[in-house]
Amino acid sequence: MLLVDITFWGLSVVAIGAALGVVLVRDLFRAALLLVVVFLAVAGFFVLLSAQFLAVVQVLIYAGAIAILLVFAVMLTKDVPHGNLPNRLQVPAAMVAALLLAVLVAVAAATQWQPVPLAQQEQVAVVQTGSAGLANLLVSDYALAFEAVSVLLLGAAIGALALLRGRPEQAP
Amino acid sequence: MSCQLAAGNILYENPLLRWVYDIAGTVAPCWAAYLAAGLAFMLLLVNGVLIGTAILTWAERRILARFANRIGPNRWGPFGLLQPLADLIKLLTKESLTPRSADRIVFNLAPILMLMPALLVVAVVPFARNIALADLSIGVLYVLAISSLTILAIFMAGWASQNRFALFGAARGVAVLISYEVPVVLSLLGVVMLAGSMSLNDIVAAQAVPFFLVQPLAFFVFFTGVSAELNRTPFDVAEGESEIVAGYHTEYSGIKFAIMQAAEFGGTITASAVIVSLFLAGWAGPLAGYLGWLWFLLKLGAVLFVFIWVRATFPRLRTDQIMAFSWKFLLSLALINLVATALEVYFLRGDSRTLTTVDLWVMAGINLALAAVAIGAFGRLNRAQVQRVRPPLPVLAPAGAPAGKAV
Amino acid sequence: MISESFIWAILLLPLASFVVIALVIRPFLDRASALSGRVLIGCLTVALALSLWTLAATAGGAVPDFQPHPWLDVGQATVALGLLVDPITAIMLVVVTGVSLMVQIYSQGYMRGDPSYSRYFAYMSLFTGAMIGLVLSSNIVQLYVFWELVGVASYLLIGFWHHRPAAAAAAKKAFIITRIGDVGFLLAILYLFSQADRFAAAGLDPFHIPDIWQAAQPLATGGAVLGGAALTWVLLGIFAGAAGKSGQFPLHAWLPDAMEGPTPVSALIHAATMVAAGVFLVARFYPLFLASPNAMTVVALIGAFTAFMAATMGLVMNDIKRVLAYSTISQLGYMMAALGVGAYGPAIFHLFTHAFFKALLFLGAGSVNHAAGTFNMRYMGGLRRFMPWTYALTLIGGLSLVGIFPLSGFWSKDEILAAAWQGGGSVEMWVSRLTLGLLLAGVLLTAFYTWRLLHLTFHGEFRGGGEREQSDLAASAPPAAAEVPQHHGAAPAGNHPSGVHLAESPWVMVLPMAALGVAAVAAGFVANPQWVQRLVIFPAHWLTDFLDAGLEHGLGAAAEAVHPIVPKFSLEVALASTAAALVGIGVAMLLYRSRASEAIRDPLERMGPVHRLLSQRYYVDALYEGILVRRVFYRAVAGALDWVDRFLVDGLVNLVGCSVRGVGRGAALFQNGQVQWYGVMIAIGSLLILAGYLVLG
Amino acid sequence: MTLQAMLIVAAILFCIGLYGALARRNVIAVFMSIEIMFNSVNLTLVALGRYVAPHALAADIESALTGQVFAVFIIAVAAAEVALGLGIVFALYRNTESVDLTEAAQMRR
Repeated sequence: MLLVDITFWGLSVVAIGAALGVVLVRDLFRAALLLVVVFLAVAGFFVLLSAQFLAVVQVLIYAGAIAILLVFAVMLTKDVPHGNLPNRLQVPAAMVAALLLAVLVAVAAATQWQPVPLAQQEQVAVVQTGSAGLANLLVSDYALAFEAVSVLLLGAAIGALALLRGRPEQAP
Repeated sequence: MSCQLAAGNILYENPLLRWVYDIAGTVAPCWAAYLAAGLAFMLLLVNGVLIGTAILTWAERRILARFANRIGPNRWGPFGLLQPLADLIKLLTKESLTPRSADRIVFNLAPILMLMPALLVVAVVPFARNIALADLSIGVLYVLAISSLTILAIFMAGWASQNRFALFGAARGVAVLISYEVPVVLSLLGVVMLAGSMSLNDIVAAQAVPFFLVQPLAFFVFFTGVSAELNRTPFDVAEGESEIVAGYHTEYSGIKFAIMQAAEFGGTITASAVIVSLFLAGWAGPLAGYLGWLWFLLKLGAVLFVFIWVRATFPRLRTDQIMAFSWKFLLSLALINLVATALEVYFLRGDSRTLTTVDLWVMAGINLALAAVAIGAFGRLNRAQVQRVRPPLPVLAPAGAPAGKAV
Repeated sequence: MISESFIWAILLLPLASFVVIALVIRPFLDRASALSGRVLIGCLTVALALSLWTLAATAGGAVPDFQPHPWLDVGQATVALGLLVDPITAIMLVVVTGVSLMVQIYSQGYMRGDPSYSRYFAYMSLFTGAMIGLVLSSNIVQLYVFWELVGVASYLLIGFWHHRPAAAAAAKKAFIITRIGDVGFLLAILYLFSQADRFAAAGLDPFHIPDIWQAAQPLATGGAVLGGAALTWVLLGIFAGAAGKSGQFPLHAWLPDAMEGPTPVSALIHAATMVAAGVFLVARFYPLFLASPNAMTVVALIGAFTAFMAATMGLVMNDIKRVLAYSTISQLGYMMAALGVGAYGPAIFHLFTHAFFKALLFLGAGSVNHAAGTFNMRYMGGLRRFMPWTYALTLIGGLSLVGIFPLSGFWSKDEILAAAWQGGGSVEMWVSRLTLGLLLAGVLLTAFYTWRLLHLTFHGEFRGGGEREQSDLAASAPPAAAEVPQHHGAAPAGNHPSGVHLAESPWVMVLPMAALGVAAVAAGFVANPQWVQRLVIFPAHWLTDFLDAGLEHGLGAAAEAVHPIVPKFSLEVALASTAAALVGIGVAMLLYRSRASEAIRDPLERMGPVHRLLSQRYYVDALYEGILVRRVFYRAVAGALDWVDRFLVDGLVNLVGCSVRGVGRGAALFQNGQVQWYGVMIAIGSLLILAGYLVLG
Repeated sequence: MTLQAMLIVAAILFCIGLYGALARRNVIAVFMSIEIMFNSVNLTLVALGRYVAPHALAADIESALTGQVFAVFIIAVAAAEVALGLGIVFALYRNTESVDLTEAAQMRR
């Protein structure tokens, strides 16, 4: 499928370019915006991978919520235009990342992946595209994990509140 | 005629698009024909929204004027109908300023990004039976996800302007958007539960009884929340001109200002379209097969009128009141609605796992009563609490206090 | 037929009472601490009723066979919680709950006003529950658990007045000495466990008590897992535990000191129940003992020797409770000796009767103390006039202890003597005869010290009681201390003023004594009638026959091969023992009647070195404490350990510490607080792991 | 578009994120990099779920969704992580007026 391939490579270029921007750009605000681009590109990947639900959730949660939080954080801390400085670990970090990339690529390329049987590809595509199967799994097989995650979210919300609650009485 | 569309495809169902597809199919490869047909539909939608925006600006001004016992624009064209065109030309020819200290790229990107969600959301709205650009199975989520991107655009506009008022406006707007996202999403759960699907087309088809009757609380919460998210007047703290000049679009002028205005009014139109689909049974009506688009436009007009009506009626809320309204009032109502709907669906649907029309009427009765009680009760409760809020006394920073502790 | 849950209730009622008292009343309702006694009494009343029902059901011929409830599977063995209800258990249940109930009622008066009133009853409930559990256990591990619980409870009770150094020391001593015996018991259990494979091969469980009985039986009857020297050593281990608890000869030293506890505790624990646990343990494993004549010989000889030796020490004690303590040791020796010579029924019969009359005597001693304010008999005398009820009841108990004709002690003691006389057990004849001789001598001595006790306490003139004792002690502190070195803290603290108020004890104390007195009179002949065909509902030799039936049931198919002897009543023995008793009484009367009024000096002191030997308890305590503990333990062992600890262990520890510190100093260089530095390390680590997989895998 | 290509793109994203997480001074930039890493992991999971057959596929067609389920959980956990993490960042900023990770070394001793 030409269309799919073009989309894929386009998204790849965008995603990787934006990700590089996030880690290299000095201006933190622009980095945050580039991060949103990465998120949206990943959402595009999800659509290509027939995970529509995840794509939308990706936009909703990452682009719509997490990115906003990060932008807020950027805004509330100082020296944004030159805020994204590298530290002394640049060289080792780059080396480690490059080595890891080499290993991961080698593994991805060398592994004999066991593909989905032809007979079931159609079925799998239908199941993966619809959100009903995911919903069923979340409330049946993974119900416990689901509950645990919801408790985690609640705890995180309360924890964040507790961390940031003002201390008006202590002001001089 | 080498290309065939599968039955059930959106393009196949729509005679106009099918015609475009068939014509293109004779001269181009199939994917290109598909692309062409899709683009044609998109053009239709985008232009429809933009033209609708123009009409809405005129309508709003006229109607507001009537509410204020004035006449409104009436010079240019019949009933002043060409007034938007005049405004457009004026704005296009004005100088488009960019502040020197602004972040130029982001500053220019923001209005475009602001218009985008308004246009993208229309893609899933069914204008007539089975006629939408994309009948996504997760349409409701898509609407929510795309519209949440507006926050980012507002932020970009406010930040890139390097203007304190713009930043204040953006911060207020973001706070409002984040707060109202929660009750809005929760209120839609009831609708999705009733329809058993997140596709807008299915939801419209499921409305044997319009959902604003079956889900009055959800309708109320959604309508209110959406007006807040659109920065429409009772909730327009983000651009309150009496307080912070013009909020996040203080520094915008010329064509960029025009695009922002278009985005705002376009957002109102798409939101109304979504409300029509979710709560007012969309294209449903007599002879829906042929006149669906007409019913849809009529209902759209009605919803838009209510928006304008609300704007004309209510005074602007204070920032803290807006927050309290969302968290203490709308969220409670949305939760009540969610629990009530879940229980009703659980008990009313029979072994067939579907809801009959009778079931829907029963639910409508229960929920209307519940809505009256809940809105009344929480209204009293919150009024008592809101009255107690006093504006904070101005705090003068003592000399020598460290600056920048404003977090 | 009684159901299993009712029997569990017997066990759980006192434990529940413990929980209620310890966790509810004591922390929250301390003002209403009077409740605690009533809670326990209520529980025990029900438990006693259920025990009687159990006894009736068991006597009706139905020996309930309850399935144990598995708790832990340990390889081939199963630690289960189960009930083993056979005649001896049924009788022990009645004894424990009955005596305990009486003692608790008595304690209501005796402990009144004690600041730790509810703590006392909490301990008492724990003790009673543990004892009942010990009696009921069908699993040897379960039994061991309750066995140790009994030990713990007795430790707590002996040291009840822990603010008195003597009580604390006595508690420690009791705990440690019984623990020495328990090591033997534990080793026996471990040996059984080590043989789990062989047990399993025979289809048996090494922890299940009936299976252990079975294991010692001949091959023909499905046993022969245990035998020969190994069996003897196992039995000696079990007997070591029993000797520890029952105060048999080498391990007897703790029991007299244990009199530091409150008197009702002494009555319950050190007369009726806990010390009887040792006898019960030997009886519980009697089918095994029957298979090993060597072990039986040891049991018989140690029992007989203890009976004699303890009686001699009892002659010279001045503390009324110590006399009774030695008497208890002596009587336990009788029971052990009986078991040794093969008289299973008589031994338990004596346990049964002894529980009643000895508890009665202890309660009497407590009652006397209540009036005289001291336990020292030299300062008593003439109490007969002030407390007639106590006198009468103590007299009954004393006569029963001596074994005077119609009283219960006579019947049980004579059965033991008759068994020793007739022989026929698995021990050789000379052992039986030697045992008989020692026991008969013991009868004479028993009669003597009993009469001495009665004389010094109740006859003659009153000699001042606790107040006089205090002043005497104050006047000549060093000599008095030297003369009675073990007599710590003559004046009991707590609620027992050393003040004298010569009057009968309150009814709440006298009434249980009276009940025990009735039992002391009747338990012998009524429960085990001789000469007659049938006494009301009991046929002749009912109790012993009942017990033997239970034993035979336990033995199963092997019952024909090894038979416990059932002694016939023997007029010669009865006459001999009565004569010995009368001689003893007569001598005591002669010696003490004239001295009744001013017996500050004991006529026995004229015996010089013998008296000193006896009053120093054959120097056994001195041996234990002076030589074993001080010399061997403190100097040699502890010295060596000290050296090892100081140079070897400490050196190692310091070495480890120094090296860890060095490594830590080095590793701390990596901990620079830079999170991203750690991140790089993590990444490098994962890279290494990945690379390892790629290269090796 | 093949599985390998998808995985390699995800790997590249992951390594970029790793580099960013290790080499940036600003805590918020580190957060952003970590989010990129989360995303690449999600991408890997979904891609594998799309192309690689799980063992249980023949019996249970829904097992093809395992990758997506995991991605959903990762997204939820990431949301919690960001909420708390930014809370900590703000607390840090309030106390030290700095979001420089290299200066936040109080844990050293």
